[in-house]
Amino acid sequence: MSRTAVLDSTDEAVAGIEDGSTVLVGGFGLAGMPFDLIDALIRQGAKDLTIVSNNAGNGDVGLAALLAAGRVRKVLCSFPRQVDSYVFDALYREGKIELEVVPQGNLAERMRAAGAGIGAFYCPTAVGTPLAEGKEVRTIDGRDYLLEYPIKGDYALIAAHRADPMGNLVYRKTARNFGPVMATAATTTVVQVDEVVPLGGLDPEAVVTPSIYVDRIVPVETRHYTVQGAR
Amino acid sequence: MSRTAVLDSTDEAVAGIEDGSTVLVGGFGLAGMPFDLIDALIRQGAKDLTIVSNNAGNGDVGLAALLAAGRVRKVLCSFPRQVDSYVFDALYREGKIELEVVPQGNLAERMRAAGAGIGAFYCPTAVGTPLAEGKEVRTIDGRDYLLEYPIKGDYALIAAHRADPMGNLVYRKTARNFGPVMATAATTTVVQVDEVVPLGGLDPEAVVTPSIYVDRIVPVETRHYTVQGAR
Amino acid sequence: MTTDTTAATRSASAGEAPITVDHPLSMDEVAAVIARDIPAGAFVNLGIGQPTKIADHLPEELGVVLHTENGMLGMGPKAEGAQIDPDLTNAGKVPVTELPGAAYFHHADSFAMMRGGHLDVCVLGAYQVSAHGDLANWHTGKPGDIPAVGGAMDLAIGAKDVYVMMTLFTKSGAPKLVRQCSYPLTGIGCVSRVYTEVATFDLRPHGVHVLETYGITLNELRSRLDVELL
Amino acid sequence: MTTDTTAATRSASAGEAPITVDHPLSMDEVAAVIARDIPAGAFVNLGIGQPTKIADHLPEELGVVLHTENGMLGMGPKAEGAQIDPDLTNAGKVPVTELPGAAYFHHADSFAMMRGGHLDVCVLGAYQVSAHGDLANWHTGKPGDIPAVGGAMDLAIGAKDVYVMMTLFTKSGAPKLVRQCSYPLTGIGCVSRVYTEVATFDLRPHGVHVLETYGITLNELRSRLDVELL
Repeated sequence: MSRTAVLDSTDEAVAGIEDGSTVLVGGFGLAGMPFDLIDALIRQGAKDLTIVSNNAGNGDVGLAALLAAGRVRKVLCSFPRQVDSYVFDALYREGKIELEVVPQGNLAERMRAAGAGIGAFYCPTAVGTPLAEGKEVRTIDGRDYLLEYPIKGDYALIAAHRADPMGNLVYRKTARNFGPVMATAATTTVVQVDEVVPLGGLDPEAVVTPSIYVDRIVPVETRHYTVQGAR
Repeated sequence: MSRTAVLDSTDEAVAGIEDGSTVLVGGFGLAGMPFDLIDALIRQGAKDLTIVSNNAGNGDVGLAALLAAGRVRKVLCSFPRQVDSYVFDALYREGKIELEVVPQGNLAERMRAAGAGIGAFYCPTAVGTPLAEGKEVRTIDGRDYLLEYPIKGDYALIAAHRADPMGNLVYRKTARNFGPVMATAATTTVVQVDEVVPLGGLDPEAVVTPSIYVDRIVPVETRHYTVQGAR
Repeated sequence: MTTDTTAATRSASAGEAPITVDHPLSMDEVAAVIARDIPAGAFVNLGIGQPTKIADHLPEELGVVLHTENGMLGMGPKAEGAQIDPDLTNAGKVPVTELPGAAYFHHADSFAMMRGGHLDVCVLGAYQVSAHGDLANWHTGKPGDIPAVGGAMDLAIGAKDVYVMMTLFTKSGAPKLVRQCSYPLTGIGCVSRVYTEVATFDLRPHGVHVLETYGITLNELRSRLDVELL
Repeated sequence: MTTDTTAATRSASAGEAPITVDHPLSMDEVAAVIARDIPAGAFVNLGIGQPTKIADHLPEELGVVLHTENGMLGMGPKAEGAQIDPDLTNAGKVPVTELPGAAYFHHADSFAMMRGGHLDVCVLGAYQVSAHGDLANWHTGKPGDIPAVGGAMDLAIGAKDVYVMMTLFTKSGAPKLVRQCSYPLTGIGCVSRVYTEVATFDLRPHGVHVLETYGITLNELRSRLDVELL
């Protein structure tokens, strides 16, 4: 028996998330967004959250709904501004939410560093740009790099396709995106899945997130989103 | 048509490897060792090589045979000394080969950094040990780290299980080991495979090394090794 | 994989004449010009928006493999009707399809691929490009505008060749190929080529080379741009 | 996943009495003692050599998942006969088997797992351990000896708890639990527990605590070791 908990409800899955937590939220736009977990987090009530996610919400659902509920103090993301990011846009213009824009590759690599025990790394992205301000520069072999630090989460909320009862995960197509990286970077990783298959039901060669990174699993009925803007 | 070359012979696969090249050689002990490519490299004749590999050869085959042929100037590895590493041991004691011992995780992560465009990274391994000598130390959040630089190869010689004609790869069990990392870290990646399957024959969700990292593929008859010491 | 460096552009290898037309190109025609210059077998990222049109001009037999930053190689055309799968989109969140030989990977692996210099070409839009290859395409810098960078800075420094696809002038007629960018930078010295509706420019260490013009003379170009043209 | 921290050792949670026997333990018995202290559901790396024996004492229902540095979680027992597959070995290159729920990954991912602090326990052999948890287990430091570190330094700094399994004295009777290591170090302040044939030690910030003794008195231990025992 592995100690990964397979739970019946999303409410159990998000239990214990404290006010002020840093929460890594999977998804690239709507693909891979853990809608059911976010809805449960809204019911759960944790506030003053720092959210790390690629975007800052679309339409009125998922992350956008969490923002609209006033639970988020700060967003670290690469791309807040989208055609349907009106919830974030309004909060930002009213000064009700902090924003840190992080290049997408840095967002991913900084979370990987947190999961991999790397203390910091020199990265070629953003050299000479406004996003380099305040960062240490070092020239290595004639090329300039910026020093980047890990981004660690208290919790990760992600969506995967299938899990086995130990917590091994596989994803579907480009909905994989940030899930596997966030799973490694958080103290507690919570995963909504389309299906829990029996032990032995996943090919060990094709497991994307090994069980060691997964704490709580909850199967959800359907992934009730379509393409962006269509819901 | 992808530009990955699917070749008929291992001799074509190792053509052009220059004297003085740095060659990343896959395998952990015998598992994943590209024996056929190494045999071809011995026939090809390149000398004064720097070899990056986890071990420094076992018995008289593979890497050990390349060493015995006098082609290797220097070895970077984590674990040269084994029960059957007598070829390396003798060369080393005679002062005929240079050795740089690198912790296994650093070997992997430094090659990953080379493949990922990371200029250098701060790593917790080896702090306070003799292998920290000469390395920059930095304290981050109260913990000490050493600065580690990328290891880049001119060539990688690795073994995989199956390839498609574009160069996508899958591996078998723990023979995967260093192959996927080395494929990203070399200018030219050469792969011996058990089988080339038709295009579409690999599950896109289960590809381990995407085609972009692969330059030359050659199918080999059988993997003619058994367990360590048994050949 | 490595692309065929002996044929830097397909037009050269195939012996096609450069496009020299007497009218400015539509952006779709610009897309075709760029497609013509992408080498066979290249691994290419087309960013979001306008440059994604280039894919329509890449014949299948060319074997160009498209990368999308959200974790895929071997991206196919836009999905239509029943093909639409919310789990399969491009970087612009548009539903796309999968070609045989595709591979999926997570975001850290996808950006390692970019930033490690493995992509042959990426094509991006721009607000401005400087004569020495600086790129400004992520932020207007206007007060009140919400900054959003996405993968632009990673692509700018990662691909072996960064092409820009843009109109040469703003709606008010100001040139976008400039001596120094006034917009916030995305990357420095990273652009190698600029494709516009009136000309294609090669940014070389010693200056800006005009490769082709469309409905404009070189003298006219010189008079409207504040950069030295070779 | 997280292990049950309310039951730091299974002996405590199951109410078993500590082993207190009147003879020094065999190394196989030491392995059993360590196995007893591994929490249910833990992710564990058993290094190479002696500590791999611990696996034989872990009941299946405990749900301990074994990690091997060469790229696997869910490693099963040693392979025998027809099970032997040269593509499936442990870190000691010994053929092993695969359990249901296993996963394979490459070396960078395997060491990211270690170094990121995700393993609950690793058990290593040692030449020496110091009272403040310094570990020496990779190199004798003798002239002419070929250094070989493998994954020892990564494991030493990576696992949440590092246990050492060793004899307490060398063949010539010199203690291996020491004030300061004289052998080249593998890691500093990283060992939390030392299991030997005559006693089990808990290395705490304020000193070395003796948890159990086997065929030796505390006074005898004190007289043979140059470290203060609590």
